Amino acid sequence: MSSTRTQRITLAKGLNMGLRKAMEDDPKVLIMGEDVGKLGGVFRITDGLQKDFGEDRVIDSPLAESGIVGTAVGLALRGYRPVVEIQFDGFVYPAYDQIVAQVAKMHYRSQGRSPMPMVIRIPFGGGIGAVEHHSESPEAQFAHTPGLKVVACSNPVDGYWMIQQAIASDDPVIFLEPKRQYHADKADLDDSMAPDPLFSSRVVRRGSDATLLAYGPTVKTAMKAAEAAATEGRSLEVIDLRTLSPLDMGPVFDSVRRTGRAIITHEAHVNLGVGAEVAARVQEECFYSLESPVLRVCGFDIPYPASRIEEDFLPDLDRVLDAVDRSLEF
Amino acid sequence: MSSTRTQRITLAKGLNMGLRKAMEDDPKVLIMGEDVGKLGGVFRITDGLQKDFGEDRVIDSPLAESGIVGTAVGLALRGYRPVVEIQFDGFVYPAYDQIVAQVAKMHYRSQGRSPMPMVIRIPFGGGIGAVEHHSESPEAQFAHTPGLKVVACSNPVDGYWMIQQAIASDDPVIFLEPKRQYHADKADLDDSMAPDPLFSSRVVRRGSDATLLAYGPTVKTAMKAAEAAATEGRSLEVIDLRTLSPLDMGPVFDSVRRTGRAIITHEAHVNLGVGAEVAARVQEECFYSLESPVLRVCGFDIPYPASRIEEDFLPDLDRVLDAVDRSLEF
Amino acid sequence: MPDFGPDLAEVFGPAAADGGPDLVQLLTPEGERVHHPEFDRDFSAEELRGFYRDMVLTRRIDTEATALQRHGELGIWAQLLGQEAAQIGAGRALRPQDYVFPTYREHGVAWCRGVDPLHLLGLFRGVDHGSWDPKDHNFGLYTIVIGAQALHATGYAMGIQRDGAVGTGDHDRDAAVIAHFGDGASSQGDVNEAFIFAASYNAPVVFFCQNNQWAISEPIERQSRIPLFQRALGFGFPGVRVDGNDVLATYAVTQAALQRAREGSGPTLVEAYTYRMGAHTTTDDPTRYRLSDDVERWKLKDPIARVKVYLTRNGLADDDFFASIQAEADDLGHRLREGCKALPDPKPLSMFNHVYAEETDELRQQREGYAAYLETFEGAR
Amino acid sequence: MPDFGPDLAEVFGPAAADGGPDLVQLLTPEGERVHHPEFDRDFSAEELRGFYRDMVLTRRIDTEATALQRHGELGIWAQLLGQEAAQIGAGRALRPQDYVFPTYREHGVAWCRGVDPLHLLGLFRGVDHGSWDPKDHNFGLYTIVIGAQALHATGYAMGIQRDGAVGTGDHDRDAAVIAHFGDGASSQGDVNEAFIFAASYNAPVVFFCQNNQWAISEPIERQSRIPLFQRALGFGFPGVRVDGNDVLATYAVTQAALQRAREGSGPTLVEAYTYRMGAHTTTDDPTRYRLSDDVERWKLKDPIARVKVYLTRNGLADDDFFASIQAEADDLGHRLREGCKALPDPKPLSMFNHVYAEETDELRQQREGYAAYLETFEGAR
Ligand SMILES: Cc1ncc(C[n+]2csc(CCOP(=O)(O)OP(=O)(O)O)c2C)c(N)n1
Ligand SMILES: Cc1ncc(C[n+]2csc(CCOP(=O)(O)OP(=O)(O)O)c2C)c(N)n1
Ligand SMILES: [Mg+2]
Ligand SMILES: [Mg+2]
Repeated sequence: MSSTRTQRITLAKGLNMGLRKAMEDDPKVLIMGEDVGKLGGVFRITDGLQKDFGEDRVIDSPLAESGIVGTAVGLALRGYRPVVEIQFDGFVYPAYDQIVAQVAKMHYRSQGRSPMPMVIRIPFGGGIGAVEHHSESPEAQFAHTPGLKVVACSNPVDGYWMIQQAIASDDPVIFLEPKRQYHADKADLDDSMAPDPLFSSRVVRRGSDATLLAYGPTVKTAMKAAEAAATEGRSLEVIDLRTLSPLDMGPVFDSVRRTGRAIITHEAHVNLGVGAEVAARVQEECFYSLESPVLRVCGFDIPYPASRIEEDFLPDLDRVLDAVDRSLEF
Repeated sequence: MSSTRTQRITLAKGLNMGLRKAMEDDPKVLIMGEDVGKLGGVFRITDGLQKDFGEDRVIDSPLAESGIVGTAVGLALRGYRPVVEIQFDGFVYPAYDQIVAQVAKMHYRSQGRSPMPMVIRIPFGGGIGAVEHHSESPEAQFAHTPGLKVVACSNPVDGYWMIQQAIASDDPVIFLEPKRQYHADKADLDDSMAPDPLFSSRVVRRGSDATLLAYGPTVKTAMKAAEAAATEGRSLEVIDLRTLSPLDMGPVFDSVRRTGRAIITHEAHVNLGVGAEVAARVQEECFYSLESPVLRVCGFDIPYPASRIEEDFLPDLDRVLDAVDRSLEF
Repeated sequence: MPDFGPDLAEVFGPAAADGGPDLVQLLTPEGERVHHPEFDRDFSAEELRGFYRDMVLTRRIDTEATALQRHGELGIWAQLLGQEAAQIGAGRALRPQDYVFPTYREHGVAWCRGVDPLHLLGLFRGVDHGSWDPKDHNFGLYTIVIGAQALHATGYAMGIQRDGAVGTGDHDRDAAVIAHFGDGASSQGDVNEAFIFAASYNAPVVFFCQNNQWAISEPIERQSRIPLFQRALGFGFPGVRVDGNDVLATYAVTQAALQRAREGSGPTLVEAYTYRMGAHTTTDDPTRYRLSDDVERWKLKDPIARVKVYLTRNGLADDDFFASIQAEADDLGHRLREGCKALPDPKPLSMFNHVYAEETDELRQQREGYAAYLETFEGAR
Repeated sequence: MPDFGPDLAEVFGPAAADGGPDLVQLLTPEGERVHHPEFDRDFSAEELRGFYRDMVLTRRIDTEATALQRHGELGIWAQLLGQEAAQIGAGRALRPQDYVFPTYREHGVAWCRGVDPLHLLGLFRGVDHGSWDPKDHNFGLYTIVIGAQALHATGYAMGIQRDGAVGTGDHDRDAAVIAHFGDGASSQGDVNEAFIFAASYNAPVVFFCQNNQWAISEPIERQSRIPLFQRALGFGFPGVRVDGNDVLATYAVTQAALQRAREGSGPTLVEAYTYRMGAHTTTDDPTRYRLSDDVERWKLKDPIARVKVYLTRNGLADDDFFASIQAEADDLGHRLREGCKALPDPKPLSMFNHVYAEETDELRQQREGYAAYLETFEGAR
C-alpha cells in the first residue's frame, strides 16, 4: 500500500497505515486485542486489517487484558511479533503483572535468549469527555520499569513511522497514542522522507527564552503556548520528547543550556510523573545554566475528575504560559 | 498486651505487636493474605494472631492477590478494616488493578461516602539472597497514584507505631516493610512514649555539611555513611522520609536550606524513583540554597539482578559516600 | 486413542439461539405461562403489574437517556434495551438488606433500589463519578473496570458472614449480595477469582451474569465455548440459565439463589440469557459486526410485550392501567429531560475534594495554587 | 425451596485422601499393575527401567540440592520429593517438538528435557535467573510468579497453530505445549484466563497441575472445594485426575492429552494427584501447619518404591541394575556437589547486560559510571 507520495492523514490514519505496512513487511507481525477485528477497535485504528490479513493475524481476544498480554508473551517466544491493543489507558492495569514481571524481564532473565519484540499500544490521555478510567496517563509507571521502552507519538506522521519502528524493535515497547488527537488535526505524510530514530526527542520549534518540554497530547498545547508567547515577544523553544524511556536528554540539555529555563507539561499526575525525572536530570546536568527552577505543568495529584471539569485538570495554554511567566520572573 | 514498659524488639516483633494491638483495639480489623494463619506468614509477622483472634479475623486466602485485595475492598465497604499482607514485593502486581483503580479511587468516586480504610503491607527491598521477584521496591508506582498513601518504616519502634497508625487511618495505606531488617537490629520500645505522626519525616541525625535522605532499608545505610563521614570530619544530616506519599518536605527543605546539599538514596530504580520527585521539589523550593545538584544513589535501571551480585545493585555506604564527595566537590 | 469423554462443546452447546434445553422459563415470548419443576411460583396480579410498570419505566429511562446523549446532553450512555426483564427480575428479588454490585448498565436494578435516575444521568453527563449514596440504597456505585466488582461483592458477602447475618433464619437479618456482570466479564481473572473465593468461603453471593451475547463486538463464542452457566460447575457451586427476557423466571430463579445464599448454602451463578438490542453504548456502531437478522429475531422475544399480552389475556390489567403507566412514563421522561439539563456543572475546585478522607498538605497546596491561579482570570472565566 | 441440583462438594469431594473414584491408576502403591478402561497401555521393560532411573536420579538431584542449601551453597531450594513420578511421567510423554512451561519446581521435567541440573542449581544459588537456552530444550525458564506461565503456554500453543503444526498427522511436526502449575496456582486469575483463551482458540496445550495438596501452608481445600480436575468442566474441555505418584498412569494420561492437543482437539487439564513430602522450600517449616501423620500416610505411596517392587517382582530388573543406578546417582551427586561449588560468581558489571536487545545510552552510562566507581577501589574489592 505504498500509494501516492504525499497524503493528508489523521493520527488514526497514520497508525492504521503504519500497522498495515508492518504487517505487509513481516508475516510474523500479529495484532491482538479486544474488538480489533470486525470493529477495527473502538477507535478504528485497526480498521480493515482483519479483513485483509485474516483472523489468525488480527486476533480478537476474550475480555481479559492479562490474558492478552500473557498469550502475546507466548507468541513472542514462538517467534511472533505481537502488537497488543489495550482499549483504554485505564484498562491496562489487569495486565500490569504480565507487563512488568514478564514482558519487561524476559530478555534479562534469559540472558538475551528470549527476546520480547512486543508492542503494547495504549490510547492515553484525556479531553474526550469520557467516564472514569478512559482518560488516564499511565506512562510513568512503565517508564520506571527497566526492560520496557516507552514512547509517545504526538502527530500523524510520527504515528505512521513510530509504530513501524516500534514493531521492528526487538525490545518491548509501550506505545502511547494521544487518543484526543486520533481524529483531530491532519498532516502531510510524505513516506519517501526518512523518519527520525524512534528513541529520539525532537526540537519542534526553536526559541531562546525558555524551553518547553512536552509529549503526546501536550505537544500541541506547548506549540500553541509558544505561538501565543511569540505575540508577546517571548521566544520559546519546544521539544517533543517522543521517547520517555529511554529519555533522550541531549537535545533537552542543549536547549536548557541556551535558554536557562525549562518547563515540562504532561497530563499525568505531577507527583512522580515524567516531569520529576526530567527536572531531576536537568538540575543535575545544567546546574549552572539554570536561571530558575525547572517547573512542571501537569495533571494534579487527584484521580481523573468528572469530564465536565476535566479541562481544569488538564494542563492548557494558560497554565503553561503562567508557568513561563513564573520561570521568567523568578 | 501492654506488658512491660520497655522491651527490646526486632522489626518483625514490633509489627507483630502493633498488629495485635490494633486487633485488640478494634474488632473490625482483619488480617488477610496467603499463609498468614497457622504459618504466621513467611516472615512470621502475623505469628500467633490467628490462634488468638480466630480464622474469621485472620483470614488465610486462596493464592490470588487480586482476589485478596478485591475482597478486602468489599470487606471495607461493609465496614471492616482489612490489613492485607502481600507475601513479597514482586507479587503485588497481580493486585495492581484493584489497588490503583479501586482502592485508590473509591473514596473519590463516591464523594467520600465509601472510605477505604485498608492497609496493604508489602515486605520490600533486597539483600536477602533471594531468587527473582523477591527483592523489589515498587513504591514509586504507588506513590504516583492519587488516593493512596504510602509509608515505609525503617526500625522496630516505628514498625510498632506506624502499623497501628496506618490501620487507624481512614485512607488506604501502602505499608512498606524493609524485609532485610525484619530480624536484624533490635531497639527499645517504650510504649508510653507518644509516636510521631504517621505522615511525617524525621531528622534522625543532625549535621551541617550535606543532607542525606533515605527511607526503609536505606536509612541504616545512610546512618552508617554519616558515621563514617564524621570520622573524616564531615557532618551529615540524615532524614528518614518515612512517608512517601504524601511527602513531608518541610524538614527536608529546612535541612537543605542549611546544608545546601542533598543526596537521596533508595533501592528502587533511579529512573522515576522517589528520588526524582524529591530532587524536583528541592530544586524548585531551595533553588538559591543549593550549592550543588541533588544527587541520587539508587538501584540501577536494570531488573533486580541475581542475588550473588545484588550488593552491587544496592546502594551501599561507599556509593553514598562517593556521592557525598561529589556533592561537596561540585 | 483414549476417550476423554464426550466433547463438552457438543454436549453443552454451542449456545443454541433459543437458550437451549436448560433454559428456565415461566412466560414464553408469546405470553404463555409455562411451568418449571424447580422454579415455579405464583405471582399476584399486583406483582405482575409491578413488573410491567418497572420495565416500561426502565425502558423509558433508557430511551430518554439515549435521546439526551444524541442531543449532546450526555457524554455517552450504556443502553439496556432488551435487558429490562433480566434487571427488573433480579432487582425485585432483592430484600432491603441485600446488597448490589452493579456494572455500568444496571439502570433497571438501580430503579428497583430507589436510585433516582438523574444520578445515573449525572454520571454519564460527566458531572460526577456517581452521586448516590451506596448505603442509602444498598446499591454500590457503577463499576466500569470489567469484573472488578465481582470481587467486591464476594468480600462484602464475607463481611455479612462475619456480621452473623447468614443462616440465622431471621427474614429481616439474613442478607445476600448480588454481583452483576456481563458475558464478556466472565473472561476476566477477577471474576474467576471471585468464584474461587466465594466457593472457598461459601460466601452468600449470587453471581448474576447478563449474557446479552455481546461484549462490544465480541460474540459470546469468543468468551466461552459452552453455555456460561456451566462455568460454575468447575468451581463447585450451582449454575442456572434463565430466560433473561422473562421477568417471572428471572425473578423466581434469582430469588431462589438469593435465598440459598441467605440461608448459608453459598454462591450460585445465574446466567440470564438475553440480548443487547441496542448498541454497546451510544458511541458504538453494531452494524460493523452483527447482522440485523439476529436483532430482528430477538425482537420477537421482547420482555415487555410478553407480560402485556399475559396481563391483557388474563384480564389482570385494563386499558386504564396501561394508559396510566404510559402517563407515568411520559412524566418521568419529562422530569429526566428537564432534570438532566438542569444538573449543575461541578465547580472546578471541587475536583480536589474527597481524594482522601484526611486531606494532605500537598493537595491543599495544589488546590490553593489553582484557586489563586483561577483568580487571576477573575471575570475572564 | 427449589433444588439447585445436588451439592457439588458432596458429589465430587472433598478430595478423598486416596484421590477418589476418578483417579486413574496403572500401578498401585503396592506395585501391582492394574488396568484402566481408557488409559491403559503396555510398557516395555526398558521403558519401566527408564522411568525408575529417571526418578532415582531426579530424587538425587533434589536431595543433593537440599543438602547444598543446608551447607550454604544455595540461597534456597524448592524440593520435589514425592513428586518424581508426576514429573517424570509428564516429562517422558513429551516429544522433542513439544514445549514445556515449568514452575520453579520442575526439576524432573528439566531432567527429561536434557537440562543440566547445574543450571538449576545456578538459579537457586543466585548466580543467574536461569542459564539454559529454552530453545535448545524446548523447555522455558522457571517461572516464579505463580500462574503467569499458563498464559505463556497458551500463547505459544496459539503460535503452533499459526505455524500449521497441529493436526497435520505428521508425527514429527505436530506439536503440543504443556503448562505446569500447582494446586495453589489454580486460584490465580492468569491460570483461569489461560483456560479461557485455550478453550476459545482450541489451543494445543495441556494444563498439567501437580496437586501436591499444599500451597506453602494452605491446604488444597482453601483453593477448591471440589477436585481440581473438575475445574476444566466449567471451561468446556476435559479434565482428568491421575495418580501423580504412579509414573505409568501419569505417563499414559499425559501422553494421551498431548496427543489430543497435537491432533487439534484442544486443551486438557490433567490433575496429577500427589503430595509434597518435603517443605515448600528449604526456608519453610511445615511442622507449623501440617500433621506428620499425613506425611507418614503418603510415604506408603512412594512413587519410586512401587516401580522397584514391580520391576523386581516381575523379573524386569536385577540387583546389578539397581546397583548401577545407585552408582550413577552417586556420580551425579558428586558432580553436582563439585559443580555447584565451582559455579563462578557473576561479574558485577554483568548485571547491566541483557536488559535490552538494543542497549540504551542511559544504561551504558550507568554501566560506565559504575565501572569507573569500581575502579576507584582497585585492589580494595
Ligand atoms: C478491564 C476492562 N477492559 C476493557 C473495558 C472496555 N469495555 C467496556 S464494556 C466492554 C464489554 C463488556 O462486555 P460484557 O461483559 O458482556 O458486558 P455488556 O457490555 O455486554 O453489558 C469492554 C471491553 C473495560 N471497561 N474494562
Ligand atoms: C503471584 C505470586 N504470589 C505468591 C507467590 C509466593 N509463593 C511461591 S510458591 C507459593 C505456593 C504455590 O503453591 P502451588 O501452586 O500449589 O505450587 P507448589 O509450590 O505446591 O508446587 C506461593 C504462595 C508467588 N511466587 N507468586
Ligand atoms: Mg455482554
Ligand atoms: Mg501445591
